[in-house]
Amino acid sequence: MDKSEIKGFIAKRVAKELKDGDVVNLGIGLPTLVPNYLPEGVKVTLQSENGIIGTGTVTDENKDPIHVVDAGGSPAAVGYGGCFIDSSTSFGLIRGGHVDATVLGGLEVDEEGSLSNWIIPGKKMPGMGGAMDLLVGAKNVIVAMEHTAKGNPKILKKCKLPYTAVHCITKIITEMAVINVTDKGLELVEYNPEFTVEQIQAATEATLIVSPDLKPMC
Amino acid sequence: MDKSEIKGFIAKRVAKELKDGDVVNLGIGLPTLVPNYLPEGVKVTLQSENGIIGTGTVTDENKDPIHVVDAGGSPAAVGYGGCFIDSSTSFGLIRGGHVDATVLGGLEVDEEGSLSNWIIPGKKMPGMGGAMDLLVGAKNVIVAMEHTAKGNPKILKKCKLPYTAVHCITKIITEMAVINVTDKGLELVEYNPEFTVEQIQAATEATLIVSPDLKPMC
Amino acid sequence: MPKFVSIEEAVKLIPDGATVMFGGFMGCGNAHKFIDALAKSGVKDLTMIGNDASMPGGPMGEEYYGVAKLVHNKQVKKLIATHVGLNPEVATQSMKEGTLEVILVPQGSLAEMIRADGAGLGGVLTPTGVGTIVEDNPLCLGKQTIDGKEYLLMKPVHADFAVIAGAKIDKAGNVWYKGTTSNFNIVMATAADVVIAEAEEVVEVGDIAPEDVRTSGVFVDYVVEGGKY
Amino acid sequence: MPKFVSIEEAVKLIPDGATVMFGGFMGCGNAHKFIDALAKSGVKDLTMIGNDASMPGGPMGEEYYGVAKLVHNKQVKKLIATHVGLNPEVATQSMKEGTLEVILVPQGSLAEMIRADGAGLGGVLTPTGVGTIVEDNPLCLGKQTIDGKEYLLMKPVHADFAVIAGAKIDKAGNVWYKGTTSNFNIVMATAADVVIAEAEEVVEVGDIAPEDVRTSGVFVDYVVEGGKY
Repeated sequence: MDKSEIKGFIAKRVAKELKDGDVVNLGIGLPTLVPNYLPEGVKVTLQSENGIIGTGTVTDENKDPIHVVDAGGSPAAVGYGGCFIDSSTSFGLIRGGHVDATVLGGLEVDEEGSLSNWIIPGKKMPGMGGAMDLLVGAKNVIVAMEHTAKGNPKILKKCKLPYTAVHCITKIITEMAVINVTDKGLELVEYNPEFTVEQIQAATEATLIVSPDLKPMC
Repeated sequence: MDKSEIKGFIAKRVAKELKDGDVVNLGIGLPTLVPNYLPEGVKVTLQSENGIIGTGTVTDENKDPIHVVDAGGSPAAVGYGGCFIDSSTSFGLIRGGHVDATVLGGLEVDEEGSLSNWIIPGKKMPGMGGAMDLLVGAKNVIVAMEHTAKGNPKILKKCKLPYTAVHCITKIITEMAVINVTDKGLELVEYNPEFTVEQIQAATEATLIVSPDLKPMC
Repeated sequence: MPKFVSIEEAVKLIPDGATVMFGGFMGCGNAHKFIDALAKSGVKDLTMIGNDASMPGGPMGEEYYGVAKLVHNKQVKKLIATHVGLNPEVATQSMKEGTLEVILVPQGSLAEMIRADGAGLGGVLTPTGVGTIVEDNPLCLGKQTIDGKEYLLMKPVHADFAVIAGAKIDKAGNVWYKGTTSNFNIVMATAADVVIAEAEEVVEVGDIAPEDVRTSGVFVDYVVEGGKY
Repeated sequence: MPKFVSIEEAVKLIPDGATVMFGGFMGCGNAHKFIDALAKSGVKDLTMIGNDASMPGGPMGEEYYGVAKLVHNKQVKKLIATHVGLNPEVATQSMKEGTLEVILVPQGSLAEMIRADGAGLGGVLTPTGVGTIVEDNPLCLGKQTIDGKEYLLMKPVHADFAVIAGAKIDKAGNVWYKGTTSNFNIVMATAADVVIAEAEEVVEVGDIAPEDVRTSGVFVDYVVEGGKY
């Protein structure tokens, strides 16, 4: 699988986690591809934490970059049945458990279901924005990322970078595997048939518990 | 002064405490008379804690008792420049110090600036409604009441009934006197010339400190 | 997206013993038609959460107005409210008959405690009630000093059901409130497992501007059309 | 009732060293014309509170967009924000030059901390940031366990000035926000000694329905008319 295919492959698998009617917040990058792969009959309400419940498609007609932007500051639009809210209402929605799923990338995730993706001390400190609230508040936290970075594992025994949130991840989806975060540790529930379980474990610092119901990713 | 005059006399004196532009919350009963006596040029914004900033006059045209009521559940109206707000916003306004003055009655007030007016244990427990928030949040708390009840002092050394709020009163205005609540105790700053200072003290259980600038009420 | 159902279907959702929040202030903003049906349903042992128990003598000459009907029918075993003085049946059932438990909470605190639950906060730190018997309230978790000032820590308040009412609800469940009817409805819509919203009028999407929606349809599970009161 | 003044008059209100909240999110909802004038005024040593520092490269090709101008001009000595990654000057001034102090706070926490100040609450008990370096933030007062769950106690945030922006402001100072511009503007309007509101359009009272007002005029001290962006 080449780089360009990987993102689509991961996004397609993430899309299967979403249920009709879910309220979903998508992080920047790969997660924004997920709606392209939603199964027939599944409609989700996308939330943008800066103030949209139910985003829509930006067109030449509705584009208004002075008044309507997304969480990345880019032009956005409200969709059918959506509305605009202020920041305190938006994060009430998020922290209060009204967002069914958030999908975001990670620099590091670990066996305890913790995630680090917001700061590289001394190098980059862009800020956490709304990520910490989303990780703590969303019912399902799905980390969608490449399994390794330059060949180095990103799924660790313990994150080395400062945490974005601890004990928050529900599921990790990569181009190699689908991994559930459980009380006992990381459970490998699906594998990409291009790889063996041994190869997946070799690309993972954390110890994977192979599910008795292990299935191929599809 | 007979009963019917007393209320107007007190309300008239209370009106002088309000400044142009003040946001004011009025309790039920006597305090609702205050706007009738506002000096020329003084306009205040009346707030109703159930959800109106800037109440107006109810007329046959605007009356809508199903949708617009005041804090007593009676038909109300929004005035020029006013708006409707929900309860959490309303009490944010109140607790946050955005109400300049609240005027309300009291069963008992005391030397420490505390007030009891919401419950008579075993007899009446109507509930505090918004009174506790108003007493704690308003910048000025003006208690407007008759000086005594059936000849018994209502201005005590210490309240006997359960407190509505403690150390909250700014000023007490009765038909006999205007009393400031200070760190040192209750300071008599104005007296109704129909009474002597001795008579006022006799009708008051708390010790009054006579202000060096004592003036007649007018 | 909420389901649009009949009032009869919606009433069946609420079992005996349920904890139910009712938006409204002295009946204003109550879900009147739903409450009528609930009063007829015979559902009992409710824990009712709301600003008040409304009152007998409604604005159109009703014998009992809004949630006052549920108290009158003795369907309520516990009431969490801020003011019950206008409904004398509450005093009768709680103080004389001893059949109704009443917990009184300051109005601003109750609104904020419901909001806190809906917004995922651990509690409310409010100066309201310090030094009063509110400190002994079962919903008060104690006193804290922050920056030299005392605050009470009040618990978040959650319910099985929230029953709210809006003048207009669009087909995506977005609610617009008229006049002073928004009161507790807005916070309650965020703080219950199941939210039932009564519309005076169901409107098309777009009829309420996206900026003027006060309760998003994502909070609403069921919409019933009550019609004009 | 607020005073209606010129942008020049309003800018003069803000002294060197003031703490100023700016509503907006990546420039969207910034008070653009007021900020332009503030950038030209030379006011310095500001503590700026807001979601972000906006960014260079505005939607109309602006070199610096909204509050990014104030950072670019080095008028800001301290910044309390949630995300500064889109404005590289922040990293330059804070990490390389050491002339800008930056305090980062989670976005939901910052919104709630500002709201708490405006609503008279003692702090915010949020699960956000537990187990992270937010626990060491100067605005975090410690960790508390409530009902078996951990929360951080975050301080209320207040400012000398709040600079907000609305699409429509009526002659009583009531504000209506378009699109996603309400963001931090609504909470900030409640949490400063002096609130300055920029209108794209000043309208008559009644043009905004009383139900659709998002910031009441009683919170607003000064209105300036900025015109369409």
